[in-house]
Amino acid sequence: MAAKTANHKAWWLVAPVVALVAFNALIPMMTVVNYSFQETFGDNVFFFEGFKWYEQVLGSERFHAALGRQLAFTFTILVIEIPLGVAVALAMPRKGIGVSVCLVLMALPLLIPWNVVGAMWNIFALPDIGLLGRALNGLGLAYDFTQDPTSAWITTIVMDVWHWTSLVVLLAYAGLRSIPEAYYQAAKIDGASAWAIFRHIQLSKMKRVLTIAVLLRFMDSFMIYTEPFVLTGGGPGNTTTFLSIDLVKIALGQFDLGPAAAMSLIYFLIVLLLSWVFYSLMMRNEER
Amino acid sequence: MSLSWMAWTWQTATFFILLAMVLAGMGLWEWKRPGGNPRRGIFGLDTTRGDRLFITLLGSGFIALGWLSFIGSPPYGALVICALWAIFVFRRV
Amino acid sequence: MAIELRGVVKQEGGQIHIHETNLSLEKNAFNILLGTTLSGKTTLMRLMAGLEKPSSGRVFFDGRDVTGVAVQKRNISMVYQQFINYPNLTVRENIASPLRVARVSAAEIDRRVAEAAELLRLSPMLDRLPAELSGGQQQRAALARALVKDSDLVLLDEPLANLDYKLREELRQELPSILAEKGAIVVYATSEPHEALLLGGFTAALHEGRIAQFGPTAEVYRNPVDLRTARIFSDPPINTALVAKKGNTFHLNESVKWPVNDATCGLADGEYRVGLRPHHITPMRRGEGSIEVMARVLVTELTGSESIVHLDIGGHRWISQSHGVHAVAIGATETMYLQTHRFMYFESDGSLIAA
Amino acid sequence: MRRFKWLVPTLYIVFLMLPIYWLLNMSFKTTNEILGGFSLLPQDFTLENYKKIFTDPTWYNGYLNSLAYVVFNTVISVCAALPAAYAFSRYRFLGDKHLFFWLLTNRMAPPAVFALPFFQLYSAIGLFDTHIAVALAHCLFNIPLAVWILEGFMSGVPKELDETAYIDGHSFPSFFVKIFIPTITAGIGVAAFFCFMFSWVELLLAKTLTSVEAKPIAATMTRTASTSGYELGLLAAAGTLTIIPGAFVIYFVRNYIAKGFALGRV
Amino acid sequence: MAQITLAGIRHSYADSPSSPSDYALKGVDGQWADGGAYALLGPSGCGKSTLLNIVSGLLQPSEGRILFDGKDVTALDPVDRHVAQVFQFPVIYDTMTVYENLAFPLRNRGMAEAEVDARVREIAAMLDLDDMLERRATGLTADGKQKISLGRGLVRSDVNVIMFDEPLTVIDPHLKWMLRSKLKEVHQRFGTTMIYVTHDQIEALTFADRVMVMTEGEVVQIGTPVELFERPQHTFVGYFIGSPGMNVMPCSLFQGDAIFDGEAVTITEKPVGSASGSLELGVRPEFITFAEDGLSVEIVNVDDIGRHKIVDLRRGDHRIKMLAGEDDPIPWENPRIRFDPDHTRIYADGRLL
Repeated sequence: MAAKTANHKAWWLVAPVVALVAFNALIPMMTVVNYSFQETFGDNVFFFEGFKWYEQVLGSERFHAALGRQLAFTFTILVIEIPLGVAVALAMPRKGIGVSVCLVLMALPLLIPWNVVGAMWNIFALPDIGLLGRALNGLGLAYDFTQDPTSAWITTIVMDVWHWTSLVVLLAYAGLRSIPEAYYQAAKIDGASAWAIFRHIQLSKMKRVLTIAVLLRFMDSFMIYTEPFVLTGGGPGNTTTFLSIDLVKIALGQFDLGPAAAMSLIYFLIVLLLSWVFYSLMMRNEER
Repeated sequence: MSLSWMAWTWQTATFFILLAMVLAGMGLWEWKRPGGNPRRGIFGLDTTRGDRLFITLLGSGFIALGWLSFIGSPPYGALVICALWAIFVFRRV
Repeated sequence: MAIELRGVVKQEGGQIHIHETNLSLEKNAFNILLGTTLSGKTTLMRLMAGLEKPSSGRVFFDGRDVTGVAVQKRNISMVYQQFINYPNLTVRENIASPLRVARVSAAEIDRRVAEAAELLRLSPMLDRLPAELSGGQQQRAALARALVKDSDLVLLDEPLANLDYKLREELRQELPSILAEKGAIVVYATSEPHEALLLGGFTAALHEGRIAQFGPTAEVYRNPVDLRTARIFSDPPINTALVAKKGNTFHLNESVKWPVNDATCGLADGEYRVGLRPHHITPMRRGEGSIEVMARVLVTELTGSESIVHLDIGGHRWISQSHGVHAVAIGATETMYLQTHRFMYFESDGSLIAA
Repeated sequence: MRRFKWLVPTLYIVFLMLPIYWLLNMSFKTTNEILGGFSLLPQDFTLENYKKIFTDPTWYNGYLNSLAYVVFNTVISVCAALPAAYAFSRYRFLGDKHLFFWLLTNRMAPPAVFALPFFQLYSAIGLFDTHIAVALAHCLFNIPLAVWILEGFMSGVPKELDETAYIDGHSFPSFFVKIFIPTITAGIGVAAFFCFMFSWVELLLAKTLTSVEAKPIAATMTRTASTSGYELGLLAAAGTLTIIPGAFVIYFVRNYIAKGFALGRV
Repeated sequence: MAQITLAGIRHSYADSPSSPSDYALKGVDGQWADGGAYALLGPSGCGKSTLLNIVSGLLQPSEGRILFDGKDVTALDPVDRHVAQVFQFPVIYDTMTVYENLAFPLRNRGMAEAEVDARVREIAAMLDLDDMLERRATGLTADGKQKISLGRGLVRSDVNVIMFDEPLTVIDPHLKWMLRSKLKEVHQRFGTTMIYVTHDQIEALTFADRVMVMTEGEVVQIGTPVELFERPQHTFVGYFIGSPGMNVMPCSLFQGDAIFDGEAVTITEKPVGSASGSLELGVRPEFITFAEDGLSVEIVNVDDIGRHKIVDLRRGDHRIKMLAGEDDPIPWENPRIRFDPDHTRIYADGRLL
């Protein structure tokens, strides 16, 4: 492909986007930064507190616990969703009516409002009236996500897998479809095994879309709030209280705006760092 | 339209103004004397001037957080480390 | 009418794409830019079109400085190597597009589109979409769009490169006459020497962003100013070797030698690089200047009408191209004839000193 | 092994459909039946729940509100993203890569805490509780996504097409509207789908920025759940209805996803 | 290595083909001897790539059989047919180095590492890839990538046949020359059966010992380059091979001689068989010469293309092309031409009489 031409006037073309996003991003971001250095007792009266909240948050047990839970959750769902999504995409039909049917049905969970997802899984998993809960208990398993932390964790993870794996499938499928037929033909003739085809052709050509899929899932799962909140309310106890749920508890429940703001910014920095490292690593491999 | 809800203090305002000035300065620098193609630094990353600024800022954020969690405020020491970090990044990365 | 480049340089990101170039192209003749990929043909065309601005130097059209003038305001057409058509418009609308923009009346558009379609044999498929056409038809549609407009400058960037061999041959034959009627300056880029020769006109031989030579095509072919041009303009590649001049004789090696002629008798003794085109090595004696050499056959390629034989002549790997079928066994030693009066002699820096 | 390949997507789809089936099942039951016992099919089939939603303005207005801001947001996002994506796909300019990365970082801020400044910001400019407020706020994460998708598609279009149009005499706006946009309809379809999807499913910002006039259906549901106890049947029916617009949208863009999506450099 | 036999191959991409036009291949028979260099030549869409894919096993023919050494392989996978194929656009494995790319087909077949190494280095040296063996294959130019593709095709020594599907499309003309001779050299050195698909007559004729000319799903002639050039069995072959192609003009027959535009044209090879259908006279530009006595013509144009001149002639409504030597004089005054009787042929409905 020919190189792009240098043209600084292109800024006019991006100006509307920059204006819209900056309006929504910069003003709240600056406000949150301001909060994170201040104490308030309501009525827009603020006192500058320096780095107090940051110190408090960084040293708090609660923060470490929530961060640990969040990392565990994100890691688990990535480990499940990415391979599962790739596997489903690989097994999907390549042409015919099956493609449309698969795509429409698979995309459905993506199009359900997040609180409905939570509510739906709540109804589905309730041990007394839910299909899942009844079925598991019928099999003799002690399952009750409202009481048992393990059950709650598993339910939350399965719900997220149910909700988001399709996004990985869609992206991976699109990536697979863009591989020219000649690659498969060449591999057939070279006598490549199914594994070698996957490793050297499919995976390598899907790398770009998978990078995007991992980034999107990583960022979104780190911010997850509505679905687990509706499903478990963060309980039982605090066992499924992820970062956002915790933040809302602090900010709105206790109205400790300062610590909540400091905590969000720390999280923001962590996500930014991890995304950037991951993105750089993927892109670096691409170029060599 | 009142801006009081944004809870400005002179300290944070200074911080943002400095940040904006750094960005504008970098933009101006690139405009007048383009930095050219990315170079390969000691981490094996291909970075342009802008990338190095980003690495500096992100790194500084974590240096400040680390200082606060292990040594505590006031974080003036962190400021010194950040400056050293910036010099290192712009020279070697 | 003429387009003129004065001291044009194009560089980007520290890399020089076009070295300082002066070139003036007239109308009513095919102007060919000949060179390999990345030799700067496309960049030169884009500079002429105004799609790119020169880093320094100026572009004149009819003596008027058009260096900064937008593409839209220049009356030009361009055809690319890739088949570029508007995918959402029918062939008819594709061809009509430049006229519609110029607000030509509907009746006039209909007439001219029909005419262009007739010329390029597209009439039956005017109502189809480009995606429904074969590659050759798509490229003809692109050509029709370029021709339908009364442009002053027609730029053709390897328009036939992606087409079937035979189709290429046909279009190559039709293009000069179709374009001749337009009275525009025609610039045609190609990487094939054969194509340049068939199209005639004037040729600029390009090498690494420099124009090595510009002149009437046959002239450039017959009298290349240097070895580079000779190389660019030879398919199969020109045979070269170092020879030594001693007194009145040139020595390729101990056994192969030939006497000087009028053009070369004045050269000082010493080493020269010679070039000999493949069709000047033949299996039969042709002309007076031929000398006999013994050659070992390495590879043979027969096309029916021609024989191409790769030979080892005194340690040099040379190619012979001759009419007819000359069946020779691989590994055998054959007698070949070098037409020594066709040798071109080059200085060590590559420039031609005698031919 | 090849013969059983179809099993993977089939099982996966069955897994996806089970909770939806249960939701549907519930929506046809009365609250009493739901709480009374467990059955795979509604024993006492009823459309009451749906009837209530279609007659009660607080319910059906919720749907209309949601649809209004979602459509509005999709239009704004795609329209703003089109020229920007073009710039990213065709030109190099000062800070282009960093700008792109910055756009993407907007997904990284935890919305829970940022909701409060959003509320204050939109109150301050007098847009609180309007459709446009939600539509604008959702631009935060939809515009970067739309830019990214469209940029991929646009890079698949040779830049020679643009040049041909300029040579033909088209000005930039005329080329963009008459030639370029029709060329990348598939990309626009996919981008619109994703914008619709993320705007339709988002709740936190939508709830924060509205109270009565523009209240989205999802918020109506949470309120119902908390105020009138667990009216599970009604909730299930409302939930079922929220799936329908999305199903429509995906049905219309399915071919783009299958074919057009692959053409773009995703 | 094997002898390849095609028996009644028909293929249609439609699910239920009804008319002959639904068929991409309309019944192909043929035989390729062990160790030969063959070409499939035809315009795009003539079915040549389809045929190639049927031979390699990437495609199952709708009807007909393929035999390798008399053994029916129609149902076998490409792997079991032991074939190699090079595609039009370079196929490389981005994850591997150049070396690993070349070694891939060998390693997949469990060849010993020492042997792999020897083989890879030999092929790499032949294709001038030896100095980039350790590099990632991704960053190379199109030329370089296609060389790797070629290398992967050539690296195996146990193959029945190596097939090339327009492999030089993406290559610069100057490199084309080199690579084509390389292939020819490889063939002459290893003697592997090679089948080369192309639309480019020069590539086909210079590469192959025997060429199969195809058009619209049918084979119109199989022959050596010389046969195709000197005795085209079909006017299509006459037109398609040769540059410029054969002159084809309507004629009639009288006592074994052809009558063209009122004048008799002598033919050495008198047509056999009944002359039905529309008759045409075919003569190549190479076999027309200026002569004192002959058909009087008008000279429309002379193109000097270096090695020779292409002379465009007109007689009445008929256009005739002929070639003149580099130094031959052009008789501008009252030009007359003569057709070489040994190479002038009569065609009825396109087929040689």
